[in-house]
Amino acid sequence: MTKILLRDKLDDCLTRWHAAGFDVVGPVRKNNISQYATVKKAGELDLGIILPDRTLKDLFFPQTEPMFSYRISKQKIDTEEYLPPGRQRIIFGARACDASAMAIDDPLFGWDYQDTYWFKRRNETVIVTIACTAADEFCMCTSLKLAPDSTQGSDILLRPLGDNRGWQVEELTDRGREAFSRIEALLEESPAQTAALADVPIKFDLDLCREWLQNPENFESHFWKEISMRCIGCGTCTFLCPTCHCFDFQDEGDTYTGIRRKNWDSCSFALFTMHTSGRNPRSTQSARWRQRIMHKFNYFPGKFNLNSCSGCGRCTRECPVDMGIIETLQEITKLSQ
Amino acid sequence: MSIQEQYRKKAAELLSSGEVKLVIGYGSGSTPDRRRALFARTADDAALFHVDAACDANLSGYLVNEGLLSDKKKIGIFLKPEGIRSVNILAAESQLDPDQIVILGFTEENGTVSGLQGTQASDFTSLMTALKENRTTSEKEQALVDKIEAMTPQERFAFWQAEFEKCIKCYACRQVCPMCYCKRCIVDNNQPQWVHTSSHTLGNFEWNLVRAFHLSGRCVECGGCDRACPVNIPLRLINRRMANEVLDAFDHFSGMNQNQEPVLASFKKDDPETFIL
Amino acid sequence: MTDNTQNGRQNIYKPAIMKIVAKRDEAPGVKTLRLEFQNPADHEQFKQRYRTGMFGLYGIYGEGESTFCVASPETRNEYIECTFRQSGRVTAALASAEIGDLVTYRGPYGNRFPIEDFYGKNLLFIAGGIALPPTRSVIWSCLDQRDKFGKITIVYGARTVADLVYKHELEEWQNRSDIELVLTVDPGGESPDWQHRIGFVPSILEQAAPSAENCIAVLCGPPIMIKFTLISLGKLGFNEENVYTTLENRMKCGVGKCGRCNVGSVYICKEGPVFTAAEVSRMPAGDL
Amino acid sequence: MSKPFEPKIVAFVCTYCTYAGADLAGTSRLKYPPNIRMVRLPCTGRISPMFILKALQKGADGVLVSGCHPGDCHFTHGNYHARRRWTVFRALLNFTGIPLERIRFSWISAAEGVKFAELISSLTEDIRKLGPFEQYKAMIHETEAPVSL
Repeated sequence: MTKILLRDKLDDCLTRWHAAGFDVVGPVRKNNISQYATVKKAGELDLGIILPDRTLKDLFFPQTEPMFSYRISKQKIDTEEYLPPGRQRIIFGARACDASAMAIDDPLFGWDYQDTYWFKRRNETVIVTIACTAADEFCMCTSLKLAPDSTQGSDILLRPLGDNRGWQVEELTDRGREAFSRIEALLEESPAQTAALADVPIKFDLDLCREWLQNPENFESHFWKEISMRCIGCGTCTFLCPTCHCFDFQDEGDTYTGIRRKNWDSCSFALFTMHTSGRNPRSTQSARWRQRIMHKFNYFPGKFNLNSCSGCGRCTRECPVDMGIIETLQEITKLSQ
Repeated sequence: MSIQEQYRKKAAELLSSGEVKLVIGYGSGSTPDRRRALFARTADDAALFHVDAACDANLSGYLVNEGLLSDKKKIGIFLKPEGIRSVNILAAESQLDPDQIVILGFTEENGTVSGLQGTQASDFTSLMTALKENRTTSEKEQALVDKIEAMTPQERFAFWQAEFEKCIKCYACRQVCPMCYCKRCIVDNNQPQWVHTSSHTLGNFEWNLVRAFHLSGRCVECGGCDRACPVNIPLRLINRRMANEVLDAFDHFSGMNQNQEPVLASFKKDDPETFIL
Repeated sequence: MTDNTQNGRQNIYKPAIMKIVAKRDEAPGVKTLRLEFQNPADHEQFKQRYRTGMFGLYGIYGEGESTFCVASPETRNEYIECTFRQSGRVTAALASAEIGDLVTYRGPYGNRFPIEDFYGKNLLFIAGGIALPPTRSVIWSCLDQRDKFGKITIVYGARTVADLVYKHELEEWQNRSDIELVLTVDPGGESPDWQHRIGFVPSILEQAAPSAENCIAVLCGPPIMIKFTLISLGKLGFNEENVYTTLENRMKCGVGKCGRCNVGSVYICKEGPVFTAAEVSRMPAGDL
Repeated sequence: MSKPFEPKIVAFVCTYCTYAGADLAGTSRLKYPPNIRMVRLPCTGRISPMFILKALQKGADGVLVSGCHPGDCHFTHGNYHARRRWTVFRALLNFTGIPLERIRFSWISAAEGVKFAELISSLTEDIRKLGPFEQYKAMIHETEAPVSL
């Protein structure tokens, strides 16, 4: 016997969660794009989307956010902090790759210094993941040793039932249990047959790739130039990556009043590392692509014991010139065989 | 022999004879319906080229990659008419020497591709004239432009606000555009910071206006920005509207030939000025 | 709240406010500001945490933040001195700020020179141009406890005589009998009354030929100077483990999050900016 | 009671003509509304569309760009270039929904003090009628607001 959440009870769940003070966020298709957005009714959710165009990162680390405002007078500077509003949120219908990505970035944002903006939102959010029963040709979670039903980063995992009536509930964390206790009465206890998970073939050999990347000889390999010739240096892959976390600070305003903002930035941009003197440590696009791959699959795992990639495949899916992690790691796998 | 085979052979000849050092064309992509840029350096590589309806990218932007043409050697490139127009503009703006470019031209209509006669940008003058005369790139697109123009200013503003709100400032539109070759884009200049770099709606609005303005009279409507946009902003509509404007006001059709004066760097004494008080 | 890992701040991106109490022109386009904390708690945190070698992010609201070293030594932590060349938006704003104006400061961040490990050893300081400030912080830290070290040699070079920074301190060091100061300017950069050496730092260093025996070298300068000076130090018999240098990259956060100072597996802002030459040689040269 | 709406209008003007025209209006004791903030530039050819965007970004309700009549440019043809630029930029603003009543262009010579005063009066009146540029101001306001996410 397992706990079951029926699809037709979803509206009631939302009502109870709203009543308990939770905002409910889920995959929504609107204005020609799909993303995780706040919903009032279950009908607004589009749970059939294989993977939203935009990532879960948006909800914890938005593309631009004001950090604080300043007001300068002759003798003092007044500042006001803009911390995220203290609202409890339930993300209903996250994908396992997106949820994993949040857990991947936790150590980075908490490495000695805690990023207030990230952790405040992390601590106020319950992630309810729905295991995938469908995947497209760019999905690659299995290649990253994750799966359509990975639990990393999730508070609740829902497994779709074979008859599509609802989901089998797996409570993973106390935060998840607490949120689901609010809808306890709406859950059923019954035997259930879960639907088959999406079949995501393994696309490259991660261990071989890591080994190849760790070999200092390969750092200057001609491979990097060849593989990145097409790269146009836009930020699509980084901005649509759930784990890419690089950012920039920008002051907006005038001499006396204004706001300091935290904005996404991308290692693909030439200006990212450019010194004021004009010197640029990563002056070519191939060096920048190498950095992206090295950082994700060599440096980051070396530091935090996690790959900075959860296999969502958006980098390849959305790349304007059809590049991406899949192709690069496939080529590296070939090189190291 | 199909166009694809003819062109593979042609590219292989160019490479094996040493006439060009490189041919930029289309290879197979990560899915059957995708084509991606392929850089062929040997005759063998040329066998991997595709020429079909899925070849949608305007590859001319790669020509201005730093140092690619600095050795004065020639480069072959697969281009559709829009791409040839881009090469003309790049030549007119002194970004490249058109004599270094060997064009493998082709055109696509209703899913079938056909070859274009000529190898130099200057060989396509009559094609350009014909394009200007029958400017009917897409009636569907013009219909959308007309629909927006029929709105009230408030509705138009709201329409674009909703679109630009989605922008994430990844600059894919800029990076993919052959006309956006500036080493440092205006939005990357911070002394002064003319437009916001943050991607809030205002910053996005400003960025998209600046981009569209800088492409006015230069855009060849290849649609690259529109296809590149990961958040599906209909950028082609703005570009289309601006192309209409320069055509109507100044009889300017961008990329006609390599000596064409940039529309905003030239003038006529009798240019229209009905709006000036 | 005084959580040490957070630098005493709940929001790690929020800077402290400091007042400019002195301003000095060092060389064309190069200025030194002396700053004092406005909030005693911020000052207390700084005193507890600051060790020579660490850096900070100095800024002006409305313009942004810019990273430079703390040029004053840990033995003089009542204030912060920073020396910078005016080159971008933030440094332009800092350069035009007047005494009494308020600026922002975040830090101190990064690692430190292990000065206790230098006790009892001879010290060789080598700096080029605007890279004297980070070296100067170590120099004063050592001079303020002079008896703990052996012979101290300073080799300092700049493009021209005008480009030498801290001219008043150079004079002071020149007159001290417990320091050997070797000054040089690049050929063509000398003035008619220039009494010191002419030549590039690496070759002048080889001429001065300080002994590598029981000696620690601290080397700061532009990348090209570092590259050739390391070769010269090798010729003089210095072991890479005994050569310290500082790396600089563009930084925004200073705390290992924003990603831009990452070289190889190292975040310069957290694991640097102080490295031994041995550590630097293990980094991917192509990204330095 | 709230104060009646007073539009903020930024004028980018050429120093050789419109600015002198404004001077003439002043010395002739012609009256015109104080809603205008003038920015003097060496030529209309120097007036970048960026200026217009910046004015809007800083909360202007209207923008005026004004320079020498065609043929009168101090630099021989700066205003011809400007004219093309505005034609194009105006079309872009129109297409993106920025009401053209708010963005005006004029030729005013050093001798046309009266024209200057009249134009400023009618422009101010027009924009007063239109009211504040709420749609743009809402976007500006959003950038100044605390996070909602």
